[in-house]
Amino acid sequence: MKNGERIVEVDCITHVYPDQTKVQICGLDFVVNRGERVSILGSNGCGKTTLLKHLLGILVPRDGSVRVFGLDPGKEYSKISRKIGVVMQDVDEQILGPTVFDDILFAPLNYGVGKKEAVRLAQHVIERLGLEPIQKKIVNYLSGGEKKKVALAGALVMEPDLLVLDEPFTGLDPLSRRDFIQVLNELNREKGITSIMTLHEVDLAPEVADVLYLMHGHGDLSERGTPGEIFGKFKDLGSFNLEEPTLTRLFKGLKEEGLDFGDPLGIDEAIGLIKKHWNDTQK
Amino acid sequence: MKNGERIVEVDCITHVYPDQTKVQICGLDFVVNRGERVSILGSNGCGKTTLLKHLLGILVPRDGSVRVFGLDPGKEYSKISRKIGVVMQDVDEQILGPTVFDDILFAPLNYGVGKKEAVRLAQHVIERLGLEPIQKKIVNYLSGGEKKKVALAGALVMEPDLLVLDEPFTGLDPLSRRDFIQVLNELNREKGITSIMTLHEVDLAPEVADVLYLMHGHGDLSERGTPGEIFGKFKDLGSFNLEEPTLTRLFKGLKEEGLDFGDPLGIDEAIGLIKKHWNDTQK
Amino acid sequence: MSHIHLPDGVLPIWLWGSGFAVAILIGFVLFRFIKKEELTRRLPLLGMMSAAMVLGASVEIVPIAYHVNLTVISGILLGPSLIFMATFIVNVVLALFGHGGITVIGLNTLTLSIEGIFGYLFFRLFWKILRRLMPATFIATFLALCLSTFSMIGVVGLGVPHYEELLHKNGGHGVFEFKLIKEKDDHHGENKEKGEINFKRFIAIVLPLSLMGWLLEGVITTLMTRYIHRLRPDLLKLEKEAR
Amino acid sequence: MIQLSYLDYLAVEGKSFLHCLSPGWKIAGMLLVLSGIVLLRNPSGLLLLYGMLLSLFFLCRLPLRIFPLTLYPLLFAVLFIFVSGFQGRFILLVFLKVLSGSTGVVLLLVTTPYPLIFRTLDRILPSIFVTALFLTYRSIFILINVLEETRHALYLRRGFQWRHPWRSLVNISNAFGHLVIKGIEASEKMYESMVLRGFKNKIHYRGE
Ligand SMILES: Nc1ncnc2c1ncn2[C@@H]1O[C@H](COP(=O)(O)OP(=O)(O)OP(=O)(O)O)[C@@H](O)[C@H]1O
Ligand SMILES: Nc1ncnc2c1ncn2[C@@H]1O[C@H](COP(=O)(O)OP(=O)(O)OP(=O)(O)O)[C@@H](O)[C@H]1O
Ligand SMILES: [Mg+2]
Ligand SMILES: [Mg+2]
Repeated sequence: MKNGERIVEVDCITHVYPDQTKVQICGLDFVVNRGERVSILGSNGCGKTTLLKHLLGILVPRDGSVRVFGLDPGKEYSKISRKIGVVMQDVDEQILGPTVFDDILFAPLNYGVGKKEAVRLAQHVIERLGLEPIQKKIVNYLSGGEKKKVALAGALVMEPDLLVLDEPFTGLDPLSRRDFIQVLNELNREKGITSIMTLHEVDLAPEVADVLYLMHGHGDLSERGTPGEIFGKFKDLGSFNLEEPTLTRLFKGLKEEGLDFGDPLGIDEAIGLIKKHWNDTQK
Repeated sequence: MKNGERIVEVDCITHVYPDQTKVQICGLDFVVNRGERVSILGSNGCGKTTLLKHLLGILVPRDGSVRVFGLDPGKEYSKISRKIGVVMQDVDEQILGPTVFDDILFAPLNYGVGKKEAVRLAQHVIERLGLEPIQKKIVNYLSGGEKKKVALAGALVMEPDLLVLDEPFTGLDPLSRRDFIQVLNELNREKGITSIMTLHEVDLAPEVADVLYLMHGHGDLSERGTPGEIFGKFKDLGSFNLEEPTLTRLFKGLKEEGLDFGDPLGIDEAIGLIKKHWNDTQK
Repeated sequence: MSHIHLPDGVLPIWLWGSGFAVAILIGFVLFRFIKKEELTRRLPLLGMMSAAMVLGASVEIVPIAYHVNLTVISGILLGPSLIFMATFIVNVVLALFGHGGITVIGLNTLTLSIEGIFGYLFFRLFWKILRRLMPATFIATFLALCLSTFSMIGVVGLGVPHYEELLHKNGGHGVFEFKLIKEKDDHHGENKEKGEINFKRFIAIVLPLSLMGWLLEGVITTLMTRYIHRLRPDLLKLEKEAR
Repeated sequence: MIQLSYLDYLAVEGKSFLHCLSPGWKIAGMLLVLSGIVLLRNPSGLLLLYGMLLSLFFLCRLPLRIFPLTLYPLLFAVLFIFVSGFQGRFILLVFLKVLSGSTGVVLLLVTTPYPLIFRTLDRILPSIFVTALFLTYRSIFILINVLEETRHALYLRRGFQWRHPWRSLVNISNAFGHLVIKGIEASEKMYESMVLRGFKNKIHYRGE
């Protein structure tokens, strides 16, 4: 968005798990530009997490190439790790404690930021995410939603350029989810943070993503587009084990009944469209 | 639904966790009648899982009483366990494997069903849930969604009267979710299975529940009603960390703009309402 | 009862003192030889297995005061040098939970790590000889537990003069007199060397209990190894030899 | 099972004067108690020590529920009865020593949150040990969770019944294997996330 610099490039990688499960992330190239918010959608077990792990150098591809900030994360992840914040699918193991505050300090201290500066950074992110009430708590006694937030704080504390989130919204209640989205979008707007996330909640996709990738079974990346493009024109989303967002389904249904209001993605937009149409016909 | 027999009755229970977290499930009585599909909504950490664990006798209340099939599950769960199928929030630990088929056989064998009959039961449920392709797999290598399905199979194999599901849809992709819902609703229709579940996806609530309970922070059960009642009339859902389903928000927004179409809960209903209204005004 | 958490204040100072000294020495040597990257890479696994041992140790199977140690399985998974550190941590954590002595952390680490290290070595050895997982694991566990129990008994035995000193210090008068007399009644004819007799009785109590422990732990370890072998064979690092 | 979370709760939420004392002082006090245990040879001195610890216990209004915890090491001390040949004085000495030790440790534990204890140890022990201690402590909780959930699963699916001992044993050993595998997988994930958060070869917990 900002300047089109390519931050991530993945070119047809193959990964074989020890039990010989083969995941081949191919088809379209997976490209992320600076400042973009990218979401990956696809069925269970299609390879989303596998893709993200390759970006982070946790897995190394058998074939194909991965570039993140121009480097190969499999080999040189330590050079770029400072620019990347990560929240994995399973936050429990990501939180190292002992207290929330210590956990958030983990990254700054390990990157050799001075003690004072580290505390400042931690306090900043705690304030931003509203974690003050729990900052002294021992991490073992947090609820699921709180753990997610602490993990996000740990990812944001180094003020990364790129956020990698694996199903950040699962298990959160609707309002926490909305808060989470708001923080992410603010960061994107203010600091131009690039984000890559996977998710299953199609209804949220238009709110959190500029670009969507759809992934077929076993890694086939076969669609790329804005939420409007992906959901708007008819696609066989069923083959991705996806469905359209509620609003899209509603307005497609209306179109089939002969009432063409357009293809809104947000509720306000939808209300606007219906109202406009209504007033037009009334006149 | 069928005959109104009370299956579950919870009367103001208090639970204190070892670290002195107190959860008081009070306010309304929690009552479930045979054949009902009941869902519990509420914010993270409000006590939904705690309530379910009391129904299963995993936790025993300090005060108050719990009745399931007329017995106290804390004391006599073994007498009713055969009638209850359970899918917990964390399916990972629920699957005891080693292979999918072994896992599904687990309950029948432990209930002393003969080997042959056990295999028949397992095959039946595998067929019903479409698990044939993975039935020989080792459970550790399943993806999240597949694990959920295996856990459901393990819960259904004994053909229970009551299903207890804790956030069954988190982490499932949209189509698997729909399949899951369809299976549940078919079972409810055909066999009159009663179900109690917690969930965070308000959009799904109207499809899976006849009765909704809303739970406030720390266990306060303060609303009971059909999805239409809960979402239809204005309630301060924000105080439950909830929001209305997308459709409800859309139609409320339209109402505020002076376009009152009604309060639909499903997409087809919504299309029907808009169309009817439209035709009425056209005439 | 493969391993007893010796309590504070029973053993003589020189004994637990040298226990510390030897443990620190071994720890230091291992620390020099182990690769730092190796250590840090496996630190979480070390923590996890230590946690498993702590949990095992705190789940008491009441009637025989037995608790699983999981030391051998941890030894097999961690290798000989890391298991030493793991047992040290286990003992520190257990001591902090009021579970065992603080002064005897050194000695406890030594006896417990004998179990882990020899468990590992025996497992490799018997795997080479037998080529079959379950017997190899069982024999390795059994023998390793034997060794550690005997070394524990040895440690307690070394303290015998000290106990006698405690006994005889001013054991001739006061409330305890009649007990002593009663004791004499019980053991007339065999009061040649009191300490030795008592120590034999100690062994006579410990060994049968331990035997049950060895068998139980052997079975548990074997079943667990089988399960691990089935799901994550890579963890046992058998490929080199297996092929 | 030790009620770890309850102990943590007491340590964090307690308000007695021992809670307010700095952990360094408490550890020094603990060392004093230890040297008392090691050096004292007569029952009266040990009785005094134990009495002092007990009165501290009650002065701090610690709940009686945790008192049995201080008795736990007696299980092991019982064996020494056999060494002594049932001599009252010896048994009394050993029991008092053991009880003083465990009461001291429990006092320390329930009045000091564990991060503070470990951090104080950091000054004495090599930092790698202390890091391993922290990781162990965190792992205990992850494992306890897995253990609990697995236990619930066994219970809900009737995996354990006295009527079928053999099936039950097989189920339980499978569950144990499950536990170890889960633990190992969790430790792998922990390592991954440590690396992702800047860990190279040395852990910096608090700024050193
Ligand atoms: N450690 C592993 N060992 C073997 N196979 C694995 C492992 N992890 C994942 N797989 C397999 O690789 C495939 C892709 O898994 P992945 O976790 O990337 O899916 P996903 O798209 O993230 O799914 P979900 O939406 O359920 O999280 C699946 O078929 C899965 O069974
Ligand atoms: N084992 C435990 N020990 C201590 N506190 C606990 C434990 N389990 C739950 N709690 C606390 O009890 C409260 C209710 O937890 P519960 O798991 O019932 O919430 P929930 O409604 O299921 O939340 P979620 O939607 O996140 O699953 C929370 O405040 C939680 O922190
Ligand atoms: Mg995934
Ligand atoms: Mg829950």
